[in-house]
Amino acid sequence: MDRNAIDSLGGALPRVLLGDDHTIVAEGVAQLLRPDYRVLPLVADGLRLVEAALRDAPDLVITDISMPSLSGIEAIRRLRDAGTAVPILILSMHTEPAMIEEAFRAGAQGYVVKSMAGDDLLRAMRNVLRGGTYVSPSLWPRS
Amino acid sequence: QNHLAASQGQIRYLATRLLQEQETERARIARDLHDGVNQHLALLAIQASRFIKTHDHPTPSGMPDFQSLIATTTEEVRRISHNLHPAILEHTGLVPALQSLVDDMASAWKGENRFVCDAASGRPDYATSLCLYRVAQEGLGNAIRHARAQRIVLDLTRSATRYQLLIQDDGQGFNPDAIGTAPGLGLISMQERVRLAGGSLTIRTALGEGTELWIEMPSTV
Amino acid sequence: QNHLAASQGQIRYLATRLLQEQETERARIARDLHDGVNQHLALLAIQASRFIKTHDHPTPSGMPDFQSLIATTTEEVRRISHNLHPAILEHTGLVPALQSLVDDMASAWKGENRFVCDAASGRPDYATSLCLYRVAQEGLGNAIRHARAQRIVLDLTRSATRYQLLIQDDGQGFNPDAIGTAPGLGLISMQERVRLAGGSLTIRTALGEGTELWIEMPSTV
Ligand SMILES: Nc1ncnc2c1ncn2[C@@H]1O[C@H](COP(=O)(O)OP(=O)(O)OP(=O)(O)O)[C@@H](O)[C@H]1O
Ligand SMILES: Nc1ncnc2c1ncn2[C@@H]1O[C@H](COP(=O)(O)OP(=O)(O)OP(=O)(O)O)[C@@H](O)[C@H]1O
Ligand SMILES: [K+]
Ligand SMILES: [Mg+2]
Ligand SMILES: [Mg+2]
Ligand SMILES: [Mg+2]
Repeated sequence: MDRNAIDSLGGALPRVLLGDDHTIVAEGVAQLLRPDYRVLPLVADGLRLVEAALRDAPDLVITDISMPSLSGIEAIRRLRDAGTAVPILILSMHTEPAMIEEAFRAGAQGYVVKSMAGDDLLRAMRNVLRGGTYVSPSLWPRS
Repeated sequence: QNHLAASQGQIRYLATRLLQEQETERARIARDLHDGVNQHLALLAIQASRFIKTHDHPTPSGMPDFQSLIATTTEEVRRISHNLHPAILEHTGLVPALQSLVDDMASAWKGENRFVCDAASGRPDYATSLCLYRVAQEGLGNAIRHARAQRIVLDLTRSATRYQLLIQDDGQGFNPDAIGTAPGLGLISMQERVRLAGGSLTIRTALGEGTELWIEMPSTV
Repeated sequence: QNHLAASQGQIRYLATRLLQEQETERARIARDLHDGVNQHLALLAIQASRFIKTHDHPTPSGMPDFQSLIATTTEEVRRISHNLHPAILEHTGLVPALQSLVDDMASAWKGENRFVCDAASGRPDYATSLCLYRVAQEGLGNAIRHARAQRIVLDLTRSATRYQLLIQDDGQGFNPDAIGTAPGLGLISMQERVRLAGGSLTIRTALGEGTELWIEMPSTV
């Protein structure tokens, strides 16, 4: 498909900002999303993520936790302090309940495990874009 | 010609350096696993689901297995890396990390447990946090394995100048004079670790009287 | 109430236990990676190639990437696990393991090197092998990093009752009295390691005179 054609449809596609210091992973995620979303230029650290989110006003932010300069969780805090209401999804390798709680406390709307980054991520994105919240089912407390 | 014979000072130096090096090595391996191996696995998972998505047939045969195998492998790597180095400490700070230690313990232990920390306990620097986390790990482990306790308490408080961690059980206690004569490594390395981080460790125990470990660390902020 | 204050004996005990524990921990992680993670990855690779074979199209889009990613990941895991614990020692014994150390060194170093071992040097037990391997690792590393040598020699011989390892360089040497005052950990932990395994370490060096390390280990078989 013609790249420019996709971009010119941009107004119709939700604009997504992706932050991850592992660029090949981020690139893989971007490819997964591209048919349905307009993926903004990738950022690889927390400070850039904050800058880009404030500057480009995306419809959705997806961020890794472990990143240089500023963790994803810290970046969320700064965005919320700056008054940004954009929905934010964590896409991380970490699965500890305390980490998930911390992410939501900081102001995230969703939490997806990186190793489930396929359908799970797409479902999470639809949910939070509609104003909902999402946590990967494999992270639900067993009780 | 020199037969090396280390002085006591050198041996102490060796011990403290080994403790530091152990943590450095653990953190390095955990990082290699997290940033290397598990990111490759994540990419594999993403490609697998992209392949399924773009493919004519909704689920080509062989693919479902594939994804759960990737998840299992990732889980295995994560377990190894987390045991080596609790990344949770860096991202959430000491209090949630201790809470998750206590939660893990609760699932492996039948007795009652309690984790208390005053709301203002704040967020000690990373070295202090790691030290208190390792001490809590060993102290809780000892209480579970040796004390035959009914109840274990972990209590973190903060004053103007220091953090104080109490690990307390109501179990059988032990003779403190025996520390360092037993084959165990836990208590003496706990003590060196605390000393190295500029704190102090006090132990209060006697046969039949339960055990209390008091750890005080300077609060740098 | 007891302020723990470790005696010198306890500190020495801590140091030697930490050295042992370091190896135990490394071996455990390496085993978890090798037997757990890499076996899963092998299974993934098998499934991937089976899937490609049984599929209509010879290489469905996205799949070739897939297989090379699995290979990269496996290689990464193997590298981590090998650095932790030289499996080659267990499988081939000390002599080929030392040979491969020297080969690794040769590729990172410009000078001349020589590895000699008498044909009858046999196969020491695992603990002895690991000790000699670690000592050789540190000794060669020091010679490369500190000696400014032209030539480094590693020589393993065996008599009826013992193994003897010589690590020799023709570099600038150093003042042996300074050992343990420098921030380095290599020589003192080498020495404790050898002592722990029942052997002895002798160092012969002086400024401008090169360095020789002699390690003698009892031969148990
Ligand atoms: N909370 C406790 N209640 C009762 N006994 C204890 C307690 N903590 C320690 N001990 C006693 O002190 C000994 C030394 O403890 P230490 O942690 O040093 O070694 P260990 O737990 O036996 O071995 P390691 O920690 O090296 O796995 C224990 O073996 C046990 O007898
Ligand atoms: N073969 C050598 N030639 C010249 N100097 C040496 C040699 N081996 C050791 N030294 C000197 O002895 C010091 C102590 O060595 P040691 O291995 O204990 O520590 P290090 O190599 O400096 O640090 P580490 O081993 O902890 O990475 C070195 O810093 C170096 O000055
Ligand atoms: K992460
Ligand atoms: Mg990252
Ligand atoms: Mg113990
Ligand atoms: Mg050295």
